[in-house]
Amino acid sequence: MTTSLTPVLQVSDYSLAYRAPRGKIPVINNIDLTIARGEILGLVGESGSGKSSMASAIMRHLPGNAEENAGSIRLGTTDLRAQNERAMSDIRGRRMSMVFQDPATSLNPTLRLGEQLAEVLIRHQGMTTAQAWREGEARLAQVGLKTPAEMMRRLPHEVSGGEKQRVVIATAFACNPELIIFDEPTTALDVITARQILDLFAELQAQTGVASLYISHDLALLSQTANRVAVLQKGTVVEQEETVRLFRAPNHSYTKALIAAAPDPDKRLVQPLEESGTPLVSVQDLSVKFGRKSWVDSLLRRDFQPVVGNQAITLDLQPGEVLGIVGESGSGKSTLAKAMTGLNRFDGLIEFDGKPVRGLSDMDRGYRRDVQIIFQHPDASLNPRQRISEILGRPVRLYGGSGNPRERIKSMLERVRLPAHYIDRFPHELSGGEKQRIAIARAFLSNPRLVICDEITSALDVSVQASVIDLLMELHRDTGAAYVFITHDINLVRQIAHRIAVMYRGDLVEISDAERITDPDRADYTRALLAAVTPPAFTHSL
Amino acid sequence: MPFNRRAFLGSTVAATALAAVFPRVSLAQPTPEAGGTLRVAVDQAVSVLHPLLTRVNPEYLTAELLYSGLTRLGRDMLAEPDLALSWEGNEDLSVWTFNIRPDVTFHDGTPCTADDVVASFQAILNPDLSSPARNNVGPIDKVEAVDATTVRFTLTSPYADLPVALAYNNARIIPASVIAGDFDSLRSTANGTGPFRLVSYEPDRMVVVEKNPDYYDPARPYLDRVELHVFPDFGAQVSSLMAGDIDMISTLGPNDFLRLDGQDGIDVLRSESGQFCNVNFGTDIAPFDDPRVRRALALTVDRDAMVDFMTEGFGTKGNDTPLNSSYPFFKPLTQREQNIAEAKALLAEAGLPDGFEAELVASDRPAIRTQLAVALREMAKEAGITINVITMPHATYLDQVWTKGAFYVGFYNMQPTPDGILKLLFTSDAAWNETRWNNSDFDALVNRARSTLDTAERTDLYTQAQAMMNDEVPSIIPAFFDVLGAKRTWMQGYDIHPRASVFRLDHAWLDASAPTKG
Amino acid sequence: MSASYILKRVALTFYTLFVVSVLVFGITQILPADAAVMMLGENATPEALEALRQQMGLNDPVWLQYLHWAGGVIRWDFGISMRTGQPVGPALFSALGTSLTLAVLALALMLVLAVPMGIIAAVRRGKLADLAVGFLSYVGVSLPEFVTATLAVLLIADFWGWLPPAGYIPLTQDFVGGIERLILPVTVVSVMMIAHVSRMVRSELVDVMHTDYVRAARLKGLHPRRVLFRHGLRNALLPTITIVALDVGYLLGGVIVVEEIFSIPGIGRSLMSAIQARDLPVIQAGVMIMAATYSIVNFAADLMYAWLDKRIQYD
Amino acid sequence: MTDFLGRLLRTPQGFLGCLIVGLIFVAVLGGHWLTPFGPEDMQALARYKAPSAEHWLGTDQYGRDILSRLLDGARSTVVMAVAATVIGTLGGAILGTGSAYLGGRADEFIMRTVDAVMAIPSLLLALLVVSLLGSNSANALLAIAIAFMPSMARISRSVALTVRKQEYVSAAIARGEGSGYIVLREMLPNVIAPIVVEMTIRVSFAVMLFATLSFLGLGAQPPATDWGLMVSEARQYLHRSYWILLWPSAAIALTAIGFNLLGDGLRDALNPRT
Repeated sequence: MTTSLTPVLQVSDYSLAYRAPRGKIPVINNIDLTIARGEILGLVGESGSGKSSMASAIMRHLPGNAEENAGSIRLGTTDLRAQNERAMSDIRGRRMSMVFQDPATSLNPTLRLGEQLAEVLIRHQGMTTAQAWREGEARLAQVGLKTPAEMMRRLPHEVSGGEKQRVVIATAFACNPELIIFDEPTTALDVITARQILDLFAELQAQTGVASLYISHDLALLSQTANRVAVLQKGTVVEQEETVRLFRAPNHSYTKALIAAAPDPDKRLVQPLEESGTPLVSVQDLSVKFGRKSWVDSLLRRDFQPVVGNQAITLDLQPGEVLGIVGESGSGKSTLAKAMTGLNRFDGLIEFDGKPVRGLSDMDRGYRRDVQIIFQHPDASLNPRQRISEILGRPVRLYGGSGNPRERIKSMLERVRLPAHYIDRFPHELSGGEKQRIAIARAFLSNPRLVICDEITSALDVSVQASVIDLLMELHRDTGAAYVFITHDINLVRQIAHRIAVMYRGDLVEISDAERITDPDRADYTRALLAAVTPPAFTHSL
Repeated sequence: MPFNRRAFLGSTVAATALAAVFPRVSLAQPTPEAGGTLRVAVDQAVSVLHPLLTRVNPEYLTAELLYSGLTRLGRDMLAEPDLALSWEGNEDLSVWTFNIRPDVTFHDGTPCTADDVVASFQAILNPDLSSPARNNVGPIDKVEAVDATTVRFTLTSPYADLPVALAYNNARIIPASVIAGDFDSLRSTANGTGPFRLVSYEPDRMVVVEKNPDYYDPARPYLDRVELHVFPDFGAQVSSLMAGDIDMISTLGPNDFLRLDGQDGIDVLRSESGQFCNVNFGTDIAPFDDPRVRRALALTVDRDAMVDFMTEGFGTKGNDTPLNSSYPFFKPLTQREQNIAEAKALLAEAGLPDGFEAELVASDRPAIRTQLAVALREMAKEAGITINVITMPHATYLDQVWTKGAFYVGFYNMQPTPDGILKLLFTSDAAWNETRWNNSDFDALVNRARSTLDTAERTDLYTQAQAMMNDEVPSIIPAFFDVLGAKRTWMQGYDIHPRASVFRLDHAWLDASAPTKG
Repeated sequence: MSASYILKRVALTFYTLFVVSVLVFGITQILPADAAVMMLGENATPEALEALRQQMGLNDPVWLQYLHWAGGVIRWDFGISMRTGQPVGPALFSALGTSLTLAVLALALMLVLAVPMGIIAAVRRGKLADLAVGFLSYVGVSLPEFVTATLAVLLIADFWGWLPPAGYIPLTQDFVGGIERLILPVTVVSVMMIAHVSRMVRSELVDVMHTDYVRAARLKGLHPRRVLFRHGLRNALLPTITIVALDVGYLLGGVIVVEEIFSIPGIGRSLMSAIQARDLPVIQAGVMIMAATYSIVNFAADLMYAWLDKRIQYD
Repeated sequence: MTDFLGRLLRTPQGFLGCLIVGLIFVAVLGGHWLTPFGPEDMQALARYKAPSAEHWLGTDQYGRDILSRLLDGARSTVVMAVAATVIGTLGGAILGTGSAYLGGRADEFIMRTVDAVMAIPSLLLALLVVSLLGSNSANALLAIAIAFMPSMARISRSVALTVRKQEYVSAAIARGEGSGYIVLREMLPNVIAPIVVEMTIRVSFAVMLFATLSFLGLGAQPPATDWGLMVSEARQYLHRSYWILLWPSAAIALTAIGFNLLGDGLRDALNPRT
């Protein structure tokens, strides 16, 4: 008998729920999944759709309050649900293994990378430590790490995120398992690194022909990596299809919605900007440096080099313009935003509407009112102990304006498409998307002329993200406020920005018109960045 | 009639000399066996080693082991020979002559002569040293050496008790050379003529002494070694005695006494004493400047209850005078009892019909002071007197309240003589004039008594003095404490001394059953 | 470990001692007691007192007195005890030795018991063992030393007579006797730390066992024992180092009480009698020594932590 | 608030804690009226009585009714402990949050100094302060408050720092709010909760610290009914009648346990951990 007949993984009619103080919470409902050898099944779904629970269920690593139905989970011919813990621990890591979302947290901070790789080989291949370390080096070389021997000896905090994830992958492949579960393996990584990891994955997948369950929230990404895609909505698979077919002719409305929600650079959401002579803001070689010289440095006669957040940034912003800023984490996008809103000290000059601003002291009430910022995490940017009324009441009270405050707040709530009675709620009574709308409302209550959006959609699900963007664009049309839109999602920014600024390690690489970003004469880094971006699904699926 | 007096003195000397050889006249006294290490528990640190500056019992004990005085105090409160073999006073008791033992040597081998005695007393009397003995050794004007073995004391006024006074704990004989030389060396080293020699000295932990082979009495001491272990916690020292870790407890509380009483292998020791805890009035501060107020308060005291509360019954009722039957020349007055009605009447007379409020200060050591204060507080309530008890650390008390305050608790060891205690606390020229009573008639009585030899006459004088105190109440003395101690049965030749600060361990010995024997 | 890190910690330690010295000196200056009276006692004549004050420089301005004293301390001269007239240094350091014996044994006992208790509680979370440990630790942290000590002496020493009730024998002099007398004090003084640390270990371990990397380790199919000890415990114990070091301050406090009750001639008792007798030089030196001990222990702990966990040494 | 209480009572610690602390406060508030005898009335004939129908917990060395003294002492003991903790916490919190808000060198200086003070064991610090001010309950209270301040400053600072980093604070700054509003309305409400937890647990330390001070003769003074003092006074009568010592010791332990439990309960209720 050949394994090719029996699928590597077969989940049939499987349901899962969690017991909670207030009754049962269903997580997965009667799911059927099969993955054959060499096949990649993509599992897509938004947060709370139960995709991670599915992974845990397959790995048989469920919390104590989990309740399963009779459904079966088989790995090859073995019924995983029949295995006891000890038997499972022989299967885990040997016959099936897992790659996690964030390599930073999935590696033990105090153990050498080598040990964390070798321990699997020792456990499952019965190698001696020496053998395991030698084998380990080979594996690290295999995942494209230049200096494997040295890597083995390093501690997690001594290597980059990409390198960490390569080690994790090497560990997953270490025992040539039949099945590997990839749980959003690139989400925590920068665009370019993510691309490299994806390539590595494809390569290893091809070599080993391992069956893969690839969990992601990113349809576009799956459209490239998976052979088949299962769409998961609230614990139910609404559609499961060959990738190409799924994208060409989605049947289920939810699938359609997801595809529609994925940003498409060619669908411009912002109308062209009518040129006005004088810029609203002009930033002139603005730099931000962190840290201060400590007495120890002077004692040891070390010259002290501060951490550079921004290096002499210069850029203009027209009234009503939407400027996108893209770049990896640590490229200084947010630092710039913080500087412009007086959250960071800075050297250099910001000219706002002709008025020079050289430091915090120059940021008068007027400036504060005109320049508003919206943060990435709505649940962190809304004070958990204040009601919406107070949260939104502040700008009103602070910047004045006509009309009864409470009425103004209510009308603003309606403008951000939230029911007026939310005014007396606490943030924790709202969903993520609703919270972000409140944050937006707070920013616009002062009729700002410049709104800085710092990654405001990256914490949201695709569909929510889309609606928030719509709202943002609508407000842009109505108020004519200029935006600085900071994101790492290049597809999105190409949709909504007039111009795009690319930043790298604190430097401003270049600024180009959104339409011209793809031109061949762009800077190398820009081109690298765009190359790394997964083009949206359907352009791919002709 | 000079002859009579001679005879009297002669007889005292004889008697005391005898007493020295047989410390306790008792039949069935087994003969002492030499050897062994005696482990004594003391309740406070031996902070001061300097024999002229010691202040508390453990220090007195240490000094007694290492040094000798001219005389020492018998359990009968009479003077016994120590370095002085015999003594004699002149007609009017203003000049005394002491004959020193020949060929006594200090621990370092140098001989101890009259010169050392003279030097020692000059040191004691030197105000710069501020030795407690200075106020207690009697009205000495000058000390001189008649010859190598004879010392003559010339007094400023006649003083019958000199031989006893010279037995005072601080009146120790030290080498003239040390006094002239490095006097402070006595703070950390010792060189005396005592029965034991210093081995090691750790103030907060233990003091170790060993037998002095050249002691003037070839028979004693019997012990090879004595260790003083410092136990700040009473419970601990009692437990250790029961566990056999120590052989003797120098000072014991009533409750621990009850706990040890009847335990096999343990003898509890008890002796009636003139030790008392009192409530002092600043007789120069209102309202206590009015004798009626003082007497009123005295009348609120239920003395039987006091004896219970303070001593658990191991004591005797006090009559607001510092003397009791354990002192010589004592004759009891009619006992004052609680009488609230009379107290109230007196207060009314004194213009305080609704009583008054006062703050009673008690130092935190020993705890008995607070107990007295708290008990008095409750008793005084009945007469409408509100007392707020203020407890403070002993050091602060000495610094701020003692001899200055208006209303505070005192605590005193029994003194060797009635004169001793009266001159220490209550006469106008008292060393520690706590009450500022300053009653000249009273002073006169005490002074006459100290120059009188005739027992009956003296007794009469002291009784008058007592009556005066009992009437004016410069201080409430509600109860006297028995002194309590305990020892293992294997320790012998020791009994507790009414004075509480005298130990005579050179007579103590361990029988074969003692763990440290051999 | 970076040189600058060590340098920073050393400097910090010295700064600590400086602050403590100022504090202690300040307090002792205001103490309501006349040093001269303390030394000469109630019988002193005014002249004698004044002479002594002059000689002791008690009439100098405070800052000058501080400089004299601090200078002395730096030259390892802690002055003369007012109570005993002995030099303070030697006496206190021998006392410190005694206390350290007590403290070190207590620490050892604590580690031997607390860590396993914590582990068991964490592993059998919610089970009987966990509840038992939890209960014990609650009782443990809620009993003041003097109560535990009294009960211990009452039962173990007096009632059953298993151990000597009090006293101290240097281990060098009589090892068995010394240990016998140390068992009770050591146990009493370590009870509260055992309770505290076992709880810490438990909660730390519980947290660590919920981290991604432990989950990852499990999903690698590693043996549960390896997951617990190699991946979990190691990281759980790191913070415990700091906690234990901080508890040393508490331990030193407990030593004061225990030494008083068990009549152990340690630094705690020297301090108590010094405080009661207003023996300023001893108080000053004693507090300095205790603070020094504490900061040295914490210094060592920080270095150890930095050495074990390479991440945190640049903070 | 109600749902918070619900969560608190659902945790076993929270439930027990509330129960015990509740009982204690009944004693604190009503103790005065509940006492069957005057806490200081001496009965020369009823000394060292074992627990009986008349004297439920027996009588002490002066024939005073122990139950009455316990009830009466609840007020002084517990209120003192709570007060000391609150004062210490407030002092520490102000120091810590202030330091965190100032940041930079000022913060460094303050915190280093606080660390330095922490090098003196809190019991010892309390001892020094008491012997400095004179030994009575009021000073003991102050001493403990002072002894608590450094560690509370440390804790509240770290809490304040985490809050300071929150984006809603950044938002307020960017909005141009005054520091007054930021500290009081944005930061404080979020800082308080964890500090309250710590405070509750510290009350139990305070109770024990008080007891220990009294035991060493530096806390409350006779004839006060402070529990710690009762224990230390009772020690010398231990072998005559152990219950004089037993009851107050038990009371101290129970109180400490109660506040410990309550504190842990609050912590779990405030941030429910997995």
